[in-house]
Amino acid sequence: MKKLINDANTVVQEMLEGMVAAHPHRLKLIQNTTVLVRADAPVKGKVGLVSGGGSGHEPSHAGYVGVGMLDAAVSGEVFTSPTPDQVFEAIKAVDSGSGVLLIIKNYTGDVMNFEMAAELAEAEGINVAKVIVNDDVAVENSTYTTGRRGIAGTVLVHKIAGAAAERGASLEEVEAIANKVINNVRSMGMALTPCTIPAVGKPGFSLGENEIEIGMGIHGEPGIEKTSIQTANSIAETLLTKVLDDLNIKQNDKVAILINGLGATPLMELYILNKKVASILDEQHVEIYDTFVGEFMTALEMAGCSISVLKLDQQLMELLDSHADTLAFKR
Amino acid sequence: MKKLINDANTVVQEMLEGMVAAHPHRLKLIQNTTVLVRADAPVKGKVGLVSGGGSGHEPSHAGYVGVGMLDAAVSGEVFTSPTPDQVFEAIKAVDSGSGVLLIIKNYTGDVMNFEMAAELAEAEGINVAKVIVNDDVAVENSTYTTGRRGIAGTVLVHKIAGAAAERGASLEEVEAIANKVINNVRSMGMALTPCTIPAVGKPGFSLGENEIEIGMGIHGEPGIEKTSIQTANSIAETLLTKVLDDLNIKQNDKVAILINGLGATPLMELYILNKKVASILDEQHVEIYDTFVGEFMTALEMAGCSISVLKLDQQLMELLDSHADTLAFKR
Amino acid sequence: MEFDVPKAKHWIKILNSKIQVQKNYLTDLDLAIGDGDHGLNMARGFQEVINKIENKEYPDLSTLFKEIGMTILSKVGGASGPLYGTAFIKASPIFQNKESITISELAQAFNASLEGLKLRGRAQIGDKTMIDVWEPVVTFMMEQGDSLRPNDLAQLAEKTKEATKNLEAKKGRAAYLGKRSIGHIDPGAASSCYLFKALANVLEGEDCDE
Amino acid sequence: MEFDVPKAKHWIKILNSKIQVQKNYLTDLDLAIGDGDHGLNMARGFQEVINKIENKEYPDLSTLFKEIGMTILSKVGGASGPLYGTAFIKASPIFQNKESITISELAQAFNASLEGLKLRGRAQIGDKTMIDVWEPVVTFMMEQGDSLRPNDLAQLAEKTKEATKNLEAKKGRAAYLGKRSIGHIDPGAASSCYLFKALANVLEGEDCDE
Ligand SMILES: Nc1ncnc2c1ncn2[C@@H]1O[C@H](COP(=O)(O)OP(=O)(O)O)[C@@H](O)[C@H]1O
Ligand SMILES: Nc1ncnc2c1ncn2[C@@H]1O[C@H](COP(=O)(O)OP(=O)(O)O)[C@@H](O)[C@H]1O
Ligand SMILES: [Mg+2]
Ligand SMILES: [Mg+2]
Ligand SMILES: [Mg+2]
Ligand SMILES: [Mg+2]
Repeated sequence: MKKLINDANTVVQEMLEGMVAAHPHRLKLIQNTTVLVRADAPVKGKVGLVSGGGSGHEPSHAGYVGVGMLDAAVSGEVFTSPTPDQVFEAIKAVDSGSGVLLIIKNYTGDVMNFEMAAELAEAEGINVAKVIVNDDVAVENSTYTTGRRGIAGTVLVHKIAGAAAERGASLEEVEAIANKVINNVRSMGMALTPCTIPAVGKPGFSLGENEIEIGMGIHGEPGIEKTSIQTANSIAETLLTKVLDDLNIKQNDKVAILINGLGATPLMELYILNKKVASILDEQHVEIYDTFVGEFMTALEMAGCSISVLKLDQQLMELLDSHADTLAFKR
Repeated sequence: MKKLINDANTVVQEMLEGMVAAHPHRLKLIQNTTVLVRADAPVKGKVGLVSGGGSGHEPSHAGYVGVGMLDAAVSGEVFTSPTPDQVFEAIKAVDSGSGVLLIIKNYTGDVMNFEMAAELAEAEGINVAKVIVNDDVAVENSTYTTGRRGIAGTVLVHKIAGAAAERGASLEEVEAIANKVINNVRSMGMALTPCTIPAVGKPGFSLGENEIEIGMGIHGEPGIEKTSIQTANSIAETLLTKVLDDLNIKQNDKVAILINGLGATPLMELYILNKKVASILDEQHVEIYDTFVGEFMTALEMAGCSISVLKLDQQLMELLDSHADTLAFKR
Repeated sequence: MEFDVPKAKHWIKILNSKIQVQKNYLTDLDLAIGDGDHGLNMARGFQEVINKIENKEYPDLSTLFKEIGMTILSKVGGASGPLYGTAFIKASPIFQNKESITISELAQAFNASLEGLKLRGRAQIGDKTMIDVWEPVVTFMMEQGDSLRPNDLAQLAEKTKEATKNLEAKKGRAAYLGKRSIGHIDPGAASSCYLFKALANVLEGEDCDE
Repeated sequence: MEFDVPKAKHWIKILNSKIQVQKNYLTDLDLAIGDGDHGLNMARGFQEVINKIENKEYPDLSTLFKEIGMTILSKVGGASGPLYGTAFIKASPIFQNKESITISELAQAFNASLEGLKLRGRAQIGDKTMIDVWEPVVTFMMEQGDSLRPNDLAQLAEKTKEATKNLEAKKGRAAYLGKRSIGHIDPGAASSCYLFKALANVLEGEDCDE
């Protein structure tokens, strides 16, 4: 394992301090926590948005803290959900009396830790709502199991719910709009190479010289199948087809596309993928309203990608377009 | 070699088409070329800024095309300077009569190809000026040799010269301000892993399990020395010290910092690096005016980083702060 | 057989040693069907518990269990943090003001833990989680009451942990693997097995390791 | 010995075959002290040249050389593109309106190429670039004039190419390596060697390869 780190046990804290050192006008680190909040938090009269999860997915989620998106991001250890006390600190720091929405990716750990934090906050009289993002169609949805994972589509929830909050929507309204995004966004990923948790020191799984994993999650959890390496076009088709089917996309639907790199994939490759994605949608007479290409939710230095599709209506388009000023997403 | 591509020989063209498909309101691809220009080019009354070079450094340079930065980016084959005819097409597409500045990274190929393009343009009566960025202090500067390479500091030239052009400065003024940035910016990089040109199919060099290369260029050209892996702090110190010495930075100087990932390095690691960079500057009583952390000029999927320092005065600060709206750099 | 503050502290000490020694093993189990951090999470959390409780006096078991639970809750994270945290916190009211308790009472406390775990994690027996160790072990403790033989407890913990190997995961991160999760021991079941075996050791009055 | 359009086309054909076959070798040379694209650049460019000129008639050598030069210029890129492009373009005026020329005239044309190369690349002999092949070879051609023995030309190209191995690069990408560039043949010197050896073959009237 070769990494630009000092000590595998302090990577998260050092990263957070490095972020605040770089962006003191944007971000505040709440002392003795792993919580980064907007420099102007709590914002008077605005619903506070809190998200977070394990570290290692940067720029998720601290990169989305700022005007028009999140008020706070809570970072756990690498790939480990943050603890309830940390989430609670974030809730307290961003609540201005208008309540706080927790945007949770659907992992058992995240759900439990954020839920416990919500209980702590409610016990102190803070109004808290929760939404759970589960956009990853690589995993079967079922009420009997953990259900689908939350991956890169989460960023679009941050964007759109954040825009609603910034415009002064109530907690119930922001929660509803977040759920609307969740109901209309689907994603699927794949990996070419594994990644290594610093404190573990060895890759989380292995892939052969010519092997890829379709349906890979953002912590290296396997997905649908291992196959041999395919062309970008065929990969785009596999991922996109699954996503469009699940969303039940039809002619003349309007969509936003998010092509996400998992860490080590050059932007060049993401754009090659997007060429195919755009041409498939074009053939199917689906209207691409906007496309975002880059690293939005990574898995350390994993090579691979995910494709997210968000089905839009007028309201979602307006909120997607409205002003946002964060490190990793600006409009 | 595992890559998300279709054909190693068409990666550049497919990438460019994927970019235009993603961002049709921002970018136009000039037919039968590898030239991307601002959707509103040529901008009346504004000096046109053209940069470019080999592909594989994305988001450089197409990611900087837009308001307040470049008017056109010319992409060569991977790690290969674009040809004079392509650069000439870019010059013609962005010239609004106010002349065109070429921002060239100091590589023999780039210099010759851009020079020949300038000769072609001048023969057609277009006013062309050239600046050559050579910020990489890993390489000895000497008039008898090729001299220092141009690396990530180039992005700050785009930003500041672009701001001057956007404000209506003349070609001579924009050239002067670009040269002022060049005289005040220095960078140095290092690599943990090599990268693979798609059409070559094997890594450009090799590094042992515990080996790193200090002074690595953005095409895998070696630098100062191979050493064994060090802590992020020690690497930050090595790179920053060399850069600060060369720039002759003193107490109370104001600087902008750019921490650049070479492709596969997680943002987490770049921020860990930045923590140390900020603390060294703090100790030396150097004032950090602003810090940019991310992937600005990559080397395909190389793991590694570079650190750039720009010494600022009032004029440079103002131009650095002024509005820019491009894919990879927004202010 | 009685259970008291010194024994509880001793139990946690044995458990922590085991976790530190088996950190990589737990992580390897989690690498196979999860994200590879279970060993790290448990090692980080229980070391912190030891640092906290080692040189501190506790008036009763309730205070001790609450402190253990809160420490786990704030140091472990992931899925196992809220679960183990909940387990200790939910057990604590039963010990209110008690310096020492009977094994029957201890069984009742663990039963409260188990209910807390199931409420928090919404997992059933057979879902390939730590519940697959907790539920049979706690049921057995409740049945046996004061006549519990620690060695039987240890053996049951071992057996139920091993039995998770053949299950298909329905809850937790391993659920994403579906059938591919079969053939691997659940990491949380393994750490829970350590927890009950360490308890058996203490109840036996010995601290020899397996 | 005369040099004419068919011979020139034949020369480029032999040269291109050589480049295609040695593409990986040239790339390996460039991987060692450059960025690893020289083989790709040359193969891409000269294939395009062949595609262009193969089935096209040329009134004179000047038109042919200009077309070759322009094609290289627009297809190769990197450092070698403008250099080889310049070489062919600068040679063309000497052939103006000539279907066939003497070897002395050919030498003069190459001398114009050499001057163009040095002006464009600002490299000197000894800088470990293609100039280290071009300058001695062209000087030799100028000296020998019409009595040039093609085999001597080929040998000199080979020798001067090999000699770049011991040089420290001062120009081009290899210059960044400083002393570490010593011990490696310059890729551009190698491709230039192919160029002159292919010429020697054609002048000999044979197209046997080394
Ligand atoms: N819903 C649940 N109910 C009970 N136990 C669970 C549940 N989900 C996960 N677990 C337990 O947690 C263990 C994983 O813990 P850990 O690796 O620390 O957290 P994470 O899965 O968040 O990385 C699993 O092996 C399983 O025993
Ligand atoms: N200034 C120069 N003058 C003459 N030849 C040069 C010069 N710079 C580089 N070269 C030649 O170009 C060759 C490299 O070509 P190539 O690899 O195609 O371009 P690049 O270096 O841009 O990748 C070198 O081996 C050298 O022979
Ligand atoms: Mg985890
Ligand atoms: Mg090159
Ligand atoms: Mg885990
Ligand atoms: Mg080269």
